[in-house]
Amino acid sequence: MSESASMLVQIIEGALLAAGRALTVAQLGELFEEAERPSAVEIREALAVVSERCEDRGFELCEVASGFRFQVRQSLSPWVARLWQERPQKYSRALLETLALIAYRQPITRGEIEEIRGVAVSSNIIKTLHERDWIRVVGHRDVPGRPAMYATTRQFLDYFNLKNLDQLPALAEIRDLETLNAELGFSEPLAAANDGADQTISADLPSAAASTEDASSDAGDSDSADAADPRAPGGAQ
Amino acid sequence: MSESASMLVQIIEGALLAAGRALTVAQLGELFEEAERPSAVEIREALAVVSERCEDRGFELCEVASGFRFQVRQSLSPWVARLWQERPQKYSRALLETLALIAYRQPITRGEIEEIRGVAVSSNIIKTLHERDWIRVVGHRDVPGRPAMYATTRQFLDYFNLKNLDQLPALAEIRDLETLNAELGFSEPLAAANDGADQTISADLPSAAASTEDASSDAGDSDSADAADPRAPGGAQ
Amino acid sequence: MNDSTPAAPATDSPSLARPQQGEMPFAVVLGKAMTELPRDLYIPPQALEVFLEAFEGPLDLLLYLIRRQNLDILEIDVSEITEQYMRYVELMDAMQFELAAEYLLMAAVLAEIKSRMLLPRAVDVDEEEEDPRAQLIRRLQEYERFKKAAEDIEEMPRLERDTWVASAEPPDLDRARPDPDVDMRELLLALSEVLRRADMFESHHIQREALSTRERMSEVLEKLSGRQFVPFVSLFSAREGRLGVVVTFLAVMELIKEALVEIVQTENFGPIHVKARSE
Repeated sequence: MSESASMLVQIIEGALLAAGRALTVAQLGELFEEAERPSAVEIREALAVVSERCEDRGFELCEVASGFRFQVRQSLSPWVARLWQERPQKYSRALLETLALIAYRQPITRGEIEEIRGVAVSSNIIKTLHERDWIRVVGHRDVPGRPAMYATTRQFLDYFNLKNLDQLPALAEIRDLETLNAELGFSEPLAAANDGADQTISADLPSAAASTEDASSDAGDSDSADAADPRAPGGAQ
Repeated sequence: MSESASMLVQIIEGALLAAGRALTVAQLGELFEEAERPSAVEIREALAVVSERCEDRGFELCEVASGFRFQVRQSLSPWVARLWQERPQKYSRALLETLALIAYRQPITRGEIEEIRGVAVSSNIIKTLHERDWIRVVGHRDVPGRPAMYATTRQFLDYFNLKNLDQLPALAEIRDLETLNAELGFSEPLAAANDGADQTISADLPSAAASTEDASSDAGDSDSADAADPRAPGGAQ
Repeated sequence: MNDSTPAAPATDSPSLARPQQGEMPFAVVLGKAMTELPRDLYIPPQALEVFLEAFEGPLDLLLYLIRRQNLDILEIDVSEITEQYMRYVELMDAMQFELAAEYLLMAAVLAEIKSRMLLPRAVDVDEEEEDPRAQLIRRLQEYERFKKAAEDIEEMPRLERDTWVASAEPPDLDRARPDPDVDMRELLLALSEVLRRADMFESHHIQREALSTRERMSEVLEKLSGRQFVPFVSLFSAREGRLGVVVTFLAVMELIKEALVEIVQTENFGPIHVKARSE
């Protein structure tokens, strides 16, 4: 490593620790006078070195939505957590389900959340999510009452150690209803239900569509008595 | 280094970085269940290892009154300081008026500026303009108190992208600016100019002179009562 | 309204307003911690509220009932589930009618499905209408996905619990504040403002020429500063041409007029020297 490259590595290490928050490659570049500013490629190379040097240490370099930051290794949390008297905050199931719906189905209105959960969403939950800066209003749906549409924020991604929404765990699969209908030997086709399923699928995140497709072929494979092509309805994707 | 010693080193590193403040040997010991608690000697040995491992890194382990903490190396201060660089503030109206008078009426004493402005000129303003290297003392008027006479500097001209004072917009143009000001609907001319500059003109200086000309001709076009050719004073470009 | 129900206005007690939205799924009932869902259908009346809080609503309760029978959602026996569900809802009803609105709605859905299943199927009737059973299944499936997603989110490593952002003491910083930007227009407006205030706007004219003279005045003064006498000719530069010479000359005249410089000639046609008055 050249001397200047080694210096760059040190500056990045120092800045990330002094900042105590994530910094983007661009923000790291701005630490330098314009004339001396390393390229984004050089900064990324230096970040790779920084990351390597964390091996076997109590901390590691992580990339989250807001950029790069040093984090204490998760394996150390049993000890490190003792630094704080208070237990970390527990979140209710209601809050987490609401958060999950906003994360996976954004932009989504409170009414839509209530429809899926089957119960009213308390204002306290929305307030807490706002206060934590995990959700924000991204617009209003053009229906009576113009309800606010919610989406998650970068702070949400940062807090949960994510670079982007794609990194959320994949949603559980929904088996294709048409296939199952045939499996269960119902005479009546469940056409309406299938329409509904299509709608919800298209609203999913990009990765969800793929898993739904997988699901339909799995279901088809598992039942050889199924004469009709089980993939046909799924092919509408 | 034994496995448990290596783990101890990692826990100490993680805890110091998570805390972001100094921790004493005793506090570090409290991270452990009583049964597993390392001795103070062991913790000090581990701290020595932590310290060694900081060699050639952007940070170092320091012992201060309240214990041990990681500190970003002082040598990195020029870069790290940019993380906290404050946004430039706006100059006060008093300063701008003083500067304008020095520019247009140089050489001029503080007393003369005060006479025109009708209020005292604070020493801070003179100091700020000196520090900015925009004004200089070119002599002293031979009157009681021998007050300093101020003039603008080359740096002043450079900043405003002027070759010489001739290129300062003529006072006649001010009338057009006033018109512009009124058109923009600003009630308080100067405060408005401060805000307006950011929005209406991209505030980058090389183009400032040109924009002023544009502004004046726009004002002229839109106001036919303005008989004089508004471009005439701008011809000095 | 059922007058016999304990008064629990929604505004007074948030925990009762939407019990299924409670922040804590389980609580202490009559000094006894509820750590598990009831195993059978009997729910002590005092525990109902807590029991309700354990569920996130009618869909959650249905899922629980289905799971308890070890059934796949797609295989639910609507009849049996409805029976069970209704018994829960009856309990709620006896306790606090208004708490159970969403549950009652679900009960109605279940009852409708059950009644439909009992009727002979007319193949070509109601083609347009969705099979309520399929709709229920879809809702249950959809809800279950997000129930699972919520569990996944709970498991995700997060700050302040599983990991912490590392920080260290910054070095001593020399925090130089950057200089403010000034637009030429601001300067002009400042000047116009101050002149107008001084009531000089109309009467005072500063000529373009005067400016270059004034600039030269500053320069001459600077040349003279700190020195006794400077040869008059040294103030001029041939490089500047005739115009430059004229401007310098005017500047010196102006300086003399303003009594800023002194001009000295010791003999006729001898060298002229200039001196700042105040030095």
